[in-house]
Amino acid sequence: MSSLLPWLFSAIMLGFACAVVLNRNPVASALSLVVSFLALAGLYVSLNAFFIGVIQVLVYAGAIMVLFLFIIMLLDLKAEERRTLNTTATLGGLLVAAIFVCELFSVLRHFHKGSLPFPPLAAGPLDDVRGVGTMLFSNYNLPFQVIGALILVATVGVVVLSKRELK
Amino acid sequence: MNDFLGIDWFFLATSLAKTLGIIFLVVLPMVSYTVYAERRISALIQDRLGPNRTGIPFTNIHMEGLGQPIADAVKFLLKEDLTPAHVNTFYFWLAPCLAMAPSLLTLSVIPFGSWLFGVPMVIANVNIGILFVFAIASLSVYGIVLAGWSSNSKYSFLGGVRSTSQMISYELSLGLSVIPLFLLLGKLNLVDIVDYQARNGWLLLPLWGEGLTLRRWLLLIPLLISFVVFTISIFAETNRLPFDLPEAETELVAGYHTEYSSMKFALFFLGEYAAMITGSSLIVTLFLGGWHLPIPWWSSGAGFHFALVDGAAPGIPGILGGLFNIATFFGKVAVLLAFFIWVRWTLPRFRYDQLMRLGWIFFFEIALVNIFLTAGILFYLP
Amino acid sequence: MSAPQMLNVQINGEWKQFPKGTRVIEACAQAGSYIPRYCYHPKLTSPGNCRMCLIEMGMPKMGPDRKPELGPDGRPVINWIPRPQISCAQDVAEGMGIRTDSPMAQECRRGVMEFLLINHPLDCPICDQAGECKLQEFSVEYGNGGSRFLEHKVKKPKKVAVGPRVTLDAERCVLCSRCIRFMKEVPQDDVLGFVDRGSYSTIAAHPNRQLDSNYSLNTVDICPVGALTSTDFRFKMRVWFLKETKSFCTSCATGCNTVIGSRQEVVYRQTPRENNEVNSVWMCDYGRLNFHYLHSERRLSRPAVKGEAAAWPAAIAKAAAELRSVPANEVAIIASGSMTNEELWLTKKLASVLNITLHDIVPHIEKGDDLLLSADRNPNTAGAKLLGVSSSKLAEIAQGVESGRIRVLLVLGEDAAGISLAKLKSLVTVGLLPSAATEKASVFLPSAGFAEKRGSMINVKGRLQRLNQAIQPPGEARDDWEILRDLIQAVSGANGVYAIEEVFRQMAEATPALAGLSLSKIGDLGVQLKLE
Amino acid sequence: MAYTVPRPKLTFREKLYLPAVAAGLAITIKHLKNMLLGRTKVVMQYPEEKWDSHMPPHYRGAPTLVRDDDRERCVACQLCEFICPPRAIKITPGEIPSASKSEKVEKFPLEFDIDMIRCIYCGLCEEVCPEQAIFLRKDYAITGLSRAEMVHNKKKLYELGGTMHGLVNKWNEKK
Repeated sequence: MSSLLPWLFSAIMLGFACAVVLNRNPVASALSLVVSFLALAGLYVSLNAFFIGVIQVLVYAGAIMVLFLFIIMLLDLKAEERRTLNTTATLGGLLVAAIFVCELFSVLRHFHKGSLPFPPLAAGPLDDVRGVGTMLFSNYNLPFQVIGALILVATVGVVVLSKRELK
Repeated sequence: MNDFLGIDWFFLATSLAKTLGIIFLVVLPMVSYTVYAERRISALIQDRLGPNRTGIPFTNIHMEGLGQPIADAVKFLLKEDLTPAHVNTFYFWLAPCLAMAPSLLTLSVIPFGSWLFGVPMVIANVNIGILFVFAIASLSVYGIVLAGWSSNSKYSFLGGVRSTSQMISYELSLGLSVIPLFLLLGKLNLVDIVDYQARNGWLLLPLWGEGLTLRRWLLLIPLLISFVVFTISIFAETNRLPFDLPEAETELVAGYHTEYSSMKFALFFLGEYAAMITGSSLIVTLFLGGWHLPIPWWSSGAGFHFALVDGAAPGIPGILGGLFNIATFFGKVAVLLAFFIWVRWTLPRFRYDQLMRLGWIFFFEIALVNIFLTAGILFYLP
Repeated sequence: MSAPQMLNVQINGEWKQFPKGTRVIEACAQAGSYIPRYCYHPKLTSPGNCRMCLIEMGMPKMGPDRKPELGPDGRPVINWIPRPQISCAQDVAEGMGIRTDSPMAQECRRGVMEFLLINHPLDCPICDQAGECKLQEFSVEYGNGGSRFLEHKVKKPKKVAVGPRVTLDAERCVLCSRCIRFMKEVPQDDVLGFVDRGSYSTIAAHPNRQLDSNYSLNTVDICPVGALTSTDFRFKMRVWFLKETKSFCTSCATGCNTVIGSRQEVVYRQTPRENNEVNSVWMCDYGRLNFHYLHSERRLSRPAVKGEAAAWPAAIAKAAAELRSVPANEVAIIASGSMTNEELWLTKKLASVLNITLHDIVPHIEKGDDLLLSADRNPNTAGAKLLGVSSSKLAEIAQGVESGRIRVLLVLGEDAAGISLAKLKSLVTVGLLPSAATEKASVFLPSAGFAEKRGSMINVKGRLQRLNQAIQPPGEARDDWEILRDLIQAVSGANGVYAIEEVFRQMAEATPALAGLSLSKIGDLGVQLKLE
Repeated sequence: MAYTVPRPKLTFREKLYLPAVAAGLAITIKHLKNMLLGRTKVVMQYPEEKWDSHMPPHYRGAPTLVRDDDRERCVACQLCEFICPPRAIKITPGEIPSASKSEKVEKFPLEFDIDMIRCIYCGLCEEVCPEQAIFLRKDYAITGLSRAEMVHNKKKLYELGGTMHGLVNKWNEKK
């Protein structure tokens, strides 16, 4: 049964990911994405990576998607639902997806099943908070700080852009 | 038997028992009686009496109105369930469920007792307990925002929007205010946090264990600040007065649940009070020692000390101790709930801009500075 | 005719000019100081018996040269008469001085009021005149607060039926004799008079006679107090509740101007309104009381198809289908002389849309009198003639219907006019009350009565007058013009008009006699048309 | 003209707000304590305890009609209907038949309805009544299960009003 759960979560995640694309209603799409994120978090948790799973929920489902939904709700959804399919964009999207699938297959083709055994997963709960922390602040300290600075710049940029019109 | 089909059946059964027990035997009655307490206390504060009549039906037994929550529940179930025209029916139905579920979910990681029958009194002992609480609590905003949006009403929508921004804003100070704790303890696990407090004194009452050192007393300053910011943020997160802007009835009728009636409204109601219970539980767990109650004891061997009620002890004393600890926990929660109610009937509502300013400019900064303060103390007094 | 000679009169210290022959009471009213009165009525003679209009008066002081002495302002010095004079029986004279508000005049009024109220029963709560009672009004303005009369009041007969339509309460009477003079002077039926003497003097009808003139209810109008009340209106509604709508009487071709008193969609009374071109200030009892049919129990207020209640759109569609079901020469329209010009105009339009040539109104000729009641009881015969609906083809229509040559008949607001309807294929009726025609009708459409609609009519003298709406039509009944408009729309498919003003505008454009007029330009008193 | 409300200058202690919050909490808890100890007594246990005995003589409860010894006082003058601000009163006047004992009064109300849903208990009807026929009595708990039930008809109004002696003797002197 515990081996059943990852499959279940994967199915939910993929199903709702499709729903994100296929739904005409933006609110439905956004909520599907939330469910997809939750299923992804479930996947992480079933791999004993509690921290990543919880952060997935906290950051993506709890904060980012709420803001998304917030913005979507201020839109005219009826107009959104009336919009016809943009043929060029659709075809372009399909093309990109097809190329990606081809690349995926070409990579997988070179991967010989069973030739490389995975290291066994740690039994019991991982101390992944400490693991992630150590990793971030030792091996990846510079990229982490750079990303921090980048986000700060982005934040300042947003403030500058949005305040300009008020003058 | 214990390992049939690769599943730990004992674990499953006890977890289920704990879940059902905590929800149906503790939380839901507690919600109902919190509503009752709210009404009685508000009445007493305002020199009234409040509901003091409802007792056993068809008799003259009043029981000081203790039957009121049951009557309310029956009423909620029997009221007409209106679905207004032009609402988005699916989301209109989904929203109350989403409002109710997160508050109950978060309870799963909170240790509400020590041990009972050799079972730890926490539904899920998760390493990152507090983060889990924040993650699930952050989902509760969906119920509100969907309710506001799907009702297709101005009041509801404004209430929903306000609530969303309020909750997102105060999540920041909520999250930041507990970081000093983790700096001190190095753990996110709520069970461990309570254990630490049982051994070394409550975070706000460092009277025993290592609590008698200067470092611990110095640390009390940032912890006190943490406690205040955390408590106030919990007020904001649960939309309680003075932060009940989402349902400010003078402006927004009833905010996001204006269009709801009958059991759907009751679900919002339950969700709100359940969130209050969760919030109080969190405060109790993090700052007030959780299920632990120090009992002054004198024994010839150790002299005067605080005894720990041990639920893990074998036999009858263990069972009694476990029950005592559970009672202690919920007793503390009840006191905090009373405090919530007391505050609600004392303070006036903030203006919305004041609320946002308070969240972003005041509490956010205080929590941030508090982290540095704690880090400094811990650095110089390791 | 030369302009009347103007006389200088000083009223309350101000010099004003009035034409010779003006009564003092009228001159004072024109100068802005209304003098209270009971017996005086501008349309009747002045006996001067109520003494309410007492004023202080003076004539120019004559010098030895028989010329008026002039004061420092160049005006004659006035020699005030030391005793009060009645102002209703006196014409103005050159150099006359009048004081209406001097202490003496005020004292006189207070005294007269006290005398008039000595035996008054003070039963205002049950008196129908309350609210429009001069005794109440002048008592407030000029009277004392309380009575000094300690003796027993004189008892007089109450609730006396002096006529079939008038009830007398002698205790309330102030013996002003207006009713006596009215009956003597206007309908010239001298049936009322005073009997008994002193305190016991009362109004009474001549022995073996009744106040049964067709104009008897005018005595109720002119009675300044609640002595004479209308038996019909008695105790029905307090007058202050009544919404007053200016209209005119549609019971005969005279078209006396009226005020309709209604409350909450019920008409309670009609009273005459002054229009010196039509009815002076009088109207006949027949016309005045001829409104109860509006609230008749028998009133039809739902459209019906073959006697079954139907919705308006269905009924209109059915009626239109019936009108078009046979060739135009087999259809006839019987209109009514009590329809408004607008309705007649739309009738004519309907006829021309359907190419119907057979249309006429039903004449109603009864005995008239030489005062107000016209022999022609159709209020708008002149309008029907002007708009060409009346065509003296009624006999032909009757013959055609009876012989079966005419198979579809549209009857508007009339009964079958004695025509046998047996051979008709279908009959469309518009009306208010059930009749032989509505019983046989294939389609019945309920319409509005005179107080329920707007519109214009032309009276026997060619005066265009306007009806105003006092109440809403009952139930589902609708304005006639809307019914006709919908019928035209249903048979022709063209878009209709949406306001009665628009109907009038179209009609005025097509009719030379009405050129330049609109409903609002008609005004409350009507417009005299130049008809050939 | 715009007027800026001057804001008081707050001291640091006031700016902290926490002392004020504490003071507020102290006030409310004091009320709670006094209620619990039974020191405050402002609430009346409604269905058991009633205001009836405490009601002042001028209390304005439900409007009612009163009867004289042998006749109904109301003569349907409709002044109350006229004065009634919410238009709760509806009167249909009628004529007293000649055979009746109180024929001299001539007029009486055929129907007299007061819509108690509309009534605002202002007492203007009582004040305006020239016959002293309408009085505001002490009934205040006017309830009903339907709108129709809340309209007090003549019968109900006389039931509530009862008989009153004296006061108006004017009609007795009439012939």
